[in-house]
Amino acid sequence: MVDVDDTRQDDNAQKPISATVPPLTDEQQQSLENISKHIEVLLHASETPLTANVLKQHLSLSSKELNQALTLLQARLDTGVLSLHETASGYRLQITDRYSPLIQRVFPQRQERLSQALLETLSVIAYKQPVTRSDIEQVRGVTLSSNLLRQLFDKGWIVEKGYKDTLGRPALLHTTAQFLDAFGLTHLDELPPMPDIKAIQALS
Amino acid sequence: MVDVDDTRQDDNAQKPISATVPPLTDEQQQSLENISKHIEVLLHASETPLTANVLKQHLSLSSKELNQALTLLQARLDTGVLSLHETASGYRLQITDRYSPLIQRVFPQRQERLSQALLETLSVIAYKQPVTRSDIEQVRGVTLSSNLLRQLFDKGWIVEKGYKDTLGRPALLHTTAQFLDAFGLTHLDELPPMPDIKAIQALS
Amino acid sequence: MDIFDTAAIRIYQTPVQHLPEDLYVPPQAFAIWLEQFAGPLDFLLYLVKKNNVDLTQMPILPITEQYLSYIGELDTEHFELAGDYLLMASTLIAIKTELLLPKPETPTDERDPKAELIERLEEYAQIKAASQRLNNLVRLERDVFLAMVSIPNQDAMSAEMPSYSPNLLLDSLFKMQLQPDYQMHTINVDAVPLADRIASISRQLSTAGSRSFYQLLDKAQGKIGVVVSFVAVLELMKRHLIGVVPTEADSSTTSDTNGTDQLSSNYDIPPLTLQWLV
Repeated sequence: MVDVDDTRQDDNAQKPISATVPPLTDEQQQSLENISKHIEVLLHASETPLTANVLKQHLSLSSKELNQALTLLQARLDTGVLSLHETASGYRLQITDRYSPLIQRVFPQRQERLSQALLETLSVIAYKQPVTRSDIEQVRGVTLSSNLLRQLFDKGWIVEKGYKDTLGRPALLHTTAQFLDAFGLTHLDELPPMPDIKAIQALS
Repeated sequence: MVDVDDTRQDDNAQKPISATVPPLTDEQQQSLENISKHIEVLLHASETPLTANVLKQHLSLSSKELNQALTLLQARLDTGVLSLHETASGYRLQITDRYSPLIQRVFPQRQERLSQALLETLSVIAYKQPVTRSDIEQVRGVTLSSNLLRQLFDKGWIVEKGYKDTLGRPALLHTTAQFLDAFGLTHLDELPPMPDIKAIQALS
Repeated sequence: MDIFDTAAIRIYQTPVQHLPEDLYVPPQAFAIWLEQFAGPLDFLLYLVKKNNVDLTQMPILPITEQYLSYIGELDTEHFELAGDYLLMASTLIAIKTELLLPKPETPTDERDPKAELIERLEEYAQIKAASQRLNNLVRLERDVFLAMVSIPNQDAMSAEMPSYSPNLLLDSLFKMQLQPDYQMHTINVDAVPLADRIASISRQLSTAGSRSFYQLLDKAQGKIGVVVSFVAVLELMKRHLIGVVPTEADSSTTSDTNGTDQLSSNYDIPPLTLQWLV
């Protein structure tokens, strides 16, 4: 039943981080602890990976504070099942790879089945890119769930690039090369021609 | 939203084990620790809450083992920013309430607002179920837009189940466990009581 | 005693003869203002509250007049908003008419329309209050938030990448536009979902132009697939998205069934082709 190797070092938060760093006072340690928790919250709540700059900006941190807090966060996470993952588009929290057999066994469907809501959202992005979140909501007529966008980001099928020059400067969404791969396309031109949605809409 | 019962014995790894529970061997403790991690992984990987039965089945656990592992999981989560909640359709992980203001500030788009029309429609279904479409129209005095119903279906808050034995055999609408989950209820009995008709009459 | 007299409107216990001036809303702002209400019952409730009267003692005549004078402002531009309000207006007028007529000597079984309206208003007011209580509950994704994490890397999860057909995307768009109305009956265990068939047939016809019914079938779906496809075709025809045209090519088969063998020609239905009309 227990098929996962759990014999890892427990880098507990209470331990000094490393000998090379000058020791912190209790107060500094406490403040760093709080910052690391705030980062953890934001990573859990964000639809997209968060860059160092975004984290620094939202939590008003210096680069040094951010790095220290991230180290602390990673140490705290090591006792659990998540890891801090840095990708080209920023940091995200991810279930540690060694648990993938467990996930595969319990949720075999997880990989293959795409929900209609996810496909619709992806189609709107693919055919109408670049689009904002509210463009998608407009076309689909329903509010977009964070979890759904997060799934598309996780699959690496969409990215945020640039901003629309309107109120609030919403981020623009595009599909990626991985999206083309997954659908067996080499170029966006190869997408099947779009149906005349307007005409269908007018009729039905 | 019922927190996992924390008045149970906290079989924390670090703490000495209380006298009422027979002490666990190191090996048992380690195995429990692993089970609690597996539960954490499954809760993170699942798109829906998981019931005690599903967890027991997938991880081959006895009820006692499950409860001990859940207690251990809650204790481990307490050092971070997540908490374990038991809802109508099972256990789920959510970000601890005290961080809600931070999330609302940084990701205002995650805050879902529901229109009055949607809330009223949902209330008619929740309090008077099973109801037909026209029952809702009768109570609200407004034609029901299909967009509004679609939103409720999309959120998984309502389902069609059965038909009313009248002309046209209209479908009957019910709320779902997901509806209860979203509003932090474990049972329909927990809906806020309908306001007293006497209080309503004396509007002025 | 006539409780329906205008004098029955009390504001802070003082009877008033005229409608409160502050109820005036400029016409251009009216539609926007009306959108603040969840419907005619909500609006009526507002008028009752504004007039500071007990719901059970609701004076129908003045309320009706106020209501009608507001609805009069609704111009043709906001017709879609007007429907429900006009229905309510006609109900109010019907009640008003009834009240003006002399009461019959013998009691009848008919329900008092005013009592009925008040009952509806009460029921609505109750639901409205309940919906506010519902809204005050701690709600997921407004007051508390689910924790989101990513699943392990693709390559760690599985060696072979699943590959999807681009038609999945297209079908999803058709489904989005053409999904059967929720009012329609749905088969509980549908091995072949109707929405999927509608989407697939629409995609095939919109790209190919026309096809025979047989060509549109997904042979893997068996008998139930044929039945669901047929329903899908009917649904699309109802929406004027597709039409039926006689097949041209095989005139040879129909030409030899002339006059002489009428009986057999009755059974010999020429094959039909389905065509995309958009």
